[in-house]
Amino acid sequence: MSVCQKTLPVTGADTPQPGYRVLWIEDHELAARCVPGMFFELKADRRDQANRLYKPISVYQVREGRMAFMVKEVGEGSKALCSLQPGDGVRLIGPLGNAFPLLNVQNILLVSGGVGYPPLSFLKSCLPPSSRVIHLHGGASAKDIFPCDIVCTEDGSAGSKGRVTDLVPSVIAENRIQLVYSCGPQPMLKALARMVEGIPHFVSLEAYMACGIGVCYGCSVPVGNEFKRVCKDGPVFNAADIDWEKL
Amino acid sequence: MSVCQKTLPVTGADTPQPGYRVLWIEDHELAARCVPGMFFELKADRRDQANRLYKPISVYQVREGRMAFMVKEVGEGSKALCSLQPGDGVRLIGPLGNAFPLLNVQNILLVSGGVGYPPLSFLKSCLPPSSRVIHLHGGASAKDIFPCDIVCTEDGSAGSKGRVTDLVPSVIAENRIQLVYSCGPQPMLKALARMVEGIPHFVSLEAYMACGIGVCYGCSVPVGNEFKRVCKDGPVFNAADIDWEKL
Amino acid sequence: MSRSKSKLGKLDFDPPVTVASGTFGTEYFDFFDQRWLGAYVSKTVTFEPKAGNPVPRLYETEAGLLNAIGLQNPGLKGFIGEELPRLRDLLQIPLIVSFSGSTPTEFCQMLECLEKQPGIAGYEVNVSCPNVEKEGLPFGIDPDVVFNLTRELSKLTDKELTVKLSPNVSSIEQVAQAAEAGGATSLALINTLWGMAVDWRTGKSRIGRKVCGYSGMGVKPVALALTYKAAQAVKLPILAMGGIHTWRDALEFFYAGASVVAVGTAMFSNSQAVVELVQGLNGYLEERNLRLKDIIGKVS
Amino acid sequence: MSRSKSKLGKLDFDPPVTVASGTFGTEYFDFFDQRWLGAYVSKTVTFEPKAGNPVPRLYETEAGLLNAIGLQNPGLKGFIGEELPRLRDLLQIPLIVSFSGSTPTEFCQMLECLEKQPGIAGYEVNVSCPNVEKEGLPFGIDPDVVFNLTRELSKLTDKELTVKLSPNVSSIEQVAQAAEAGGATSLALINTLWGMAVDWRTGKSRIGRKVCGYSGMGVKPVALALTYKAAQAVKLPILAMGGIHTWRDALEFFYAGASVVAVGTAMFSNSQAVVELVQGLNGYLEERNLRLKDIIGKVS
Ligand SMILES: Cc1cc2nc3c(=O)[nH]c(=O)nc-3n(C[C@H](O)[C@H](O)[C@H](O)COP(=O)(O)OP(=O)(O)OC[C@H]3O[C@@H](n4cnc5c(N)ncnc54)[C@H](O)[C@@H]3O)c2cc1C
Ligand SMILES: Cc1cc2nc3c(=O)[nH]c(=O)nc-3n(C[C@H](O)[C@H](O)[C@H](O)COP(=O)(O)OP(=O)(O)OC[C@H]3O[C@@H](n4cnc5c(N)ncnc54)[C@H](O)[C@@H]3O)c2cc1C
Ligand SMILES: Cc1cc2nc3c(=O)[nH]c(=O)nc-3n(C[C@H](O)[C@H](O)[C@H](O)COP(=O)(O)O)c2cc1C
Ligand SMILES: Cc1cc2nc3c(=O)[nH]c(=O)nc-3n(C[C@H](O)[C@H](O)[C@H](O)COP(=O)(O)O)c2cc1C
Ligand code: FES
Ligand code: FES
Repeated sequence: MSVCQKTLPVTGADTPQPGYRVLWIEDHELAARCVPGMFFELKADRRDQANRLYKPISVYQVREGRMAFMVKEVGEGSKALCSLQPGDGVRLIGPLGNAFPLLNVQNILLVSGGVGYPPLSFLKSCLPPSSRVIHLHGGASAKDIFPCDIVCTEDGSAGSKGRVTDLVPSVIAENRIQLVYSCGPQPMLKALARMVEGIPHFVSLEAYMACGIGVCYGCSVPVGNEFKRVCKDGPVFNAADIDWEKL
Repeated sequence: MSVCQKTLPVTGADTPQPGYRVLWIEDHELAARCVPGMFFELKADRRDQANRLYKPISVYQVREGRMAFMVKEVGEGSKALCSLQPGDGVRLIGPLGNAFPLLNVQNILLVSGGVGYPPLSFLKSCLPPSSRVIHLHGGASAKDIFPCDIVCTEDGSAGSKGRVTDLVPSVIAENRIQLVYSCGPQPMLKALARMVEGIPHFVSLEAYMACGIGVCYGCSVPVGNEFKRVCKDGPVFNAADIDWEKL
Repeated sequence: MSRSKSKLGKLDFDPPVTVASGTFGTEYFDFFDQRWLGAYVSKTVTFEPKAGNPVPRLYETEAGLLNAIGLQNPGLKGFIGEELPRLRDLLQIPLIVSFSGSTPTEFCQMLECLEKQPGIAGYEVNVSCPNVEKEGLPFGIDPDVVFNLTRELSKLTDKELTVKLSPNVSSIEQVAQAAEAGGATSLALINTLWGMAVDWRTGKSRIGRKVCGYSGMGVKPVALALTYKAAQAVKLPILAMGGIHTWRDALEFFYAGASVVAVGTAMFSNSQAVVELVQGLNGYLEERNLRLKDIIGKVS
Repeated sequence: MSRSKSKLGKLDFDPPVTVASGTFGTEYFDFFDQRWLGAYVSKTVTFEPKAGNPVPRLYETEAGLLNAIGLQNPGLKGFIGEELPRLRDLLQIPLIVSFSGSTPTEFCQMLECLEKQPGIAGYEVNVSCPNVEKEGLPFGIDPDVVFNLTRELSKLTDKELTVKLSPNVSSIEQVAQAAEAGGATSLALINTLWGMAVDWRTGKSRIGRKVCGYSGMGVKPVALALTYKAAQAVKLPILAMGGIHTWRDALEFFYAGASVVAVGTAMFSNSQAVVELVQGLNGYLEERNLRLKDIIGKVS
């Protein structure tokens, strides 16, 4: 299906934590096409952003023809997005990327770190009610924490102190996890991939992007013996296929 | 006397014509040092201007410890200045440059074009009441016109149609002009210099500036056999000294 | 007749706008009609397939883009087998194939092979990619090598033969003259400048390969200077690129001596860049009652 | 002992920051104390006085500054007679004199003459100004010429001898190695890139001389790449510059291999740039309990 490119107004915006912003955008056709794992290329429709790149942002929620994105302030581009108010314009390209594959299993673990939260949160809302889902989320401190089942922070300001991967082995053991979905910073994903080897594991990768639509090969990651594009071949990959050493 | 470098709030601002803005800044010490011909290097104290040059802007009025600048929107820098509201910050360096020399004569002609208006308007307000002063001002159209004695516009939308220099010969003849001050675009100044040869004529030159304080030699203009800096040796020069051919 | 029609050697261009190799794909035709382009330039193809450079490969600086793609591509066989037929079916505009070899012989073999394929209007010989260790680079900086290579290649084809030059040279004039003497029918410039960025927090290079290629807005003054210098040095028409975002940017290049311009990095920030460029250019020419050829090289 | 203390060949630098030749004057000491600088680099002086280039000489682009000053200066005699005594009186920090000749012999004569003057701590040999037709340019791009020139000059002085390199070369490594082999005690880089801008309304060049020098923010990625390349190619310490505005920019250069950095174009947009740079750098080192030498060249 073809990718859309539009400029739309922000219909709602709030600040769930300092340094984060949730932007709501209404577009029934686009919203209907979003599934968990997909992302959009977004940028603020502002003069000082005219010559700057779009930034990949996951679909965070979809509700009645509206899509939400949760953006963390990191650099130039995300700062501009976070400054948007209702009524301001957003330029977008999407929906982009593949989706988390859904398997018919019972016990599912979601592991997110930092801005890996939004796509897994969306995924959680779409998993069949019959499955038992545990969402483990970690961040640097309490202000990087959003609703989930188990929390940990590096500075101990919320949940248990440490890395999200510290908790994974016991969670897996205690809950007979059959399937893992993950998204977050690469070192976390790398560590996680080692830990859950043997269990089906789908990971959504982050990569710096230029085009977002598969033409520039800038977002490539080592998968098997070749480089695959996160924007077009991903962002979701089977963790077993990724060459974690080269990443 | 040493040059100051400050960030000050805009205390008042208005839009005398679309595309122009008058900014008032209060600083008793600086205001007391301003004489006609001097200028400041100004820039908007805004993040997107951080790495951009200051822009030279003439002192337009001085009143009770406040200085006014009249800025025309031309490019990036002047646009940012024109967007300023009372309370916004301006970064300034100054006062800079020399001054119009005052001669003890009766009949004085001021000729300005475009943004040559502000310094001559300030000069007029400082000339002795005993002198007879005629201020001739020209611009592209009615929206480039400000209070003066004789107006002309290129499109004829205010005053007489044509160039300001078209009117000069008759004004000089009819008023026995003994001294000319001018400021404006270079082609105008060049033509004027030829016309009024023989009459003392002081001209304030415009030049692209980087430092504004005499270190970079970027604003040099051909004067006699050498290049002089508009920012430090000028901006006011004796028209007879300028090598108009090379300019 | 259109005011903005132009020529690049043997190829007519209308509009006088194309895309920078490696920054474009037919995916963009989801966003605008291909006829807004005067020709299509493929991503550079190499003889063998290339996996490309280690990650990360991209970083956006204050004023441009760093990249170290390393010519990831399926190789000549893959290109001819899959990409070329697809492009042939899809394109209604001339196709210029960009290619690069690791030796002069390989360049020649590739051209011979491509000559047998239908649907190719011309070639862009990439002797200037800064992101591959052996390929391209030694060629693009040495006038003698460029002369010899171009001479061999020009014997093998009657189609448009553009040589794409590196800006990272002591004398663009000499390299341009070498390509002209060798029989190139036009020049393309600039490829990316050397670039680098470091994460000041950690001391880590932003790009896996450290030194990489720099493009976009911040390279425009350099690209303009080199376009002007090359245009002064040779009679060949020039396909200019480097930081062109708007029709105003494009006008600067036409005045400096470009016959055709290409949009590269700008596509990534504005997928309508090409359309807006062509519209703006036509508006400018109409308003002033000019033809494009009246302004090419007319900087004063 | 200060964390940020450094060395450029024979000169101690504390802070490890100086100014780019031609962009600075003592006028700036109205705005900050000179001790925020580790040394003062003069504007390039030539043997004969130079009137400089036709106007206009400056233009601010989207991402940097174009200039074609053309080394306007009073000549060696004027410098020694007026400027040098003034600097000697005023400076409490080491003075590095930048100079440029039109022939190797002239370079040597100038150095001999300068050697007799008290108050000079070192020299920056400008072989790289893009804005003069004959001077500098032929020297800076040819490794052999740089080698010979440096060898002659190094015989004439025991003071710090920095050779300032042009970025407009095919191989910065070769030129850097030539200067090292010739006896330079450090390298300075980069001088300005080729640049140009055209007024799209009129087709007029923004700069009288058309092709000119490009500096400022937009050249930073290039300057970083060349600093890194030079640092990999030679053992000499490097005085790096090119688009350094902030302490974060400076850190990138230290990680890439610079021993000292210089602020140039940034002075024009922020007269406190040097002060803020030194403060930021010290803060960074303190917060992480590092010394500058722990990070120089440590990009990973
Ligand atoms: C498929 C996909 C989905 C994504 N979904 C989301 C999402 O839903 N929400 C979201 O917020 N982000 C998401 N991201 C990440 C987001 O795209 C990046 O944060 C954004 O592109 C950063 O752009 P920028 O211009 O703000 O920063 P840039 O200027 O591009 O700088 C970012 C870089 O700077 C460095 N950096 C900047 N600040 C810091 C810091 N404080 N500490 C350490 N390093 C730093 C990092 O190296 C980083 O690579 C997603 C990415 C991908 C690939
Ligand atoms: C001593 C002195 C005093 C000055 N006093 C004043 C003053 O009091 N008020 C004032 O408004 N200005 C004054 N100027 C002029 C002012 O400095 C410039 O207008 C300003 O620097 C422009 O900067 P910018 O960043 O806005 O434009 P830039 O981006 O620097 O571009 C300006 C250049 O773009 C071109 N340009 C831009 N727009 C147009 C256009 N519409 N038509 C044709 N060419 C165009 C011109 O070539 C011009 O040189 C003075 C200049 C000097 C030297
Ligand atoms: C992501 C990316 C990939 C590129 N790939 C190629 C390539 O395969 N072949 C080539 O000749 N040039 C390649 N280039 C260089 C561009 O074609 C162009 O010469 C350069 O980017 C300058 O133009 P711009 O500033 O408009 O992008 C690439 C540039 C970028 C940014
Ligand atoms: C206005 C101006 C004048 C310059 N004059 C000289 C000079 O006289 N000698 C010299 O070696 N470099 C000169 N340069 C180059 C700078 O010293 C420096 O190498 C270059 O600008 C890159 O640094 P920056 O980006 O920090 O300015 C000049 C640069 C500018 C902008
Ligand atoms: S970002 Fe261009 S291919 Fe993925
Ligand atoms: S602007 Fe630098 S000397 Fe005048």
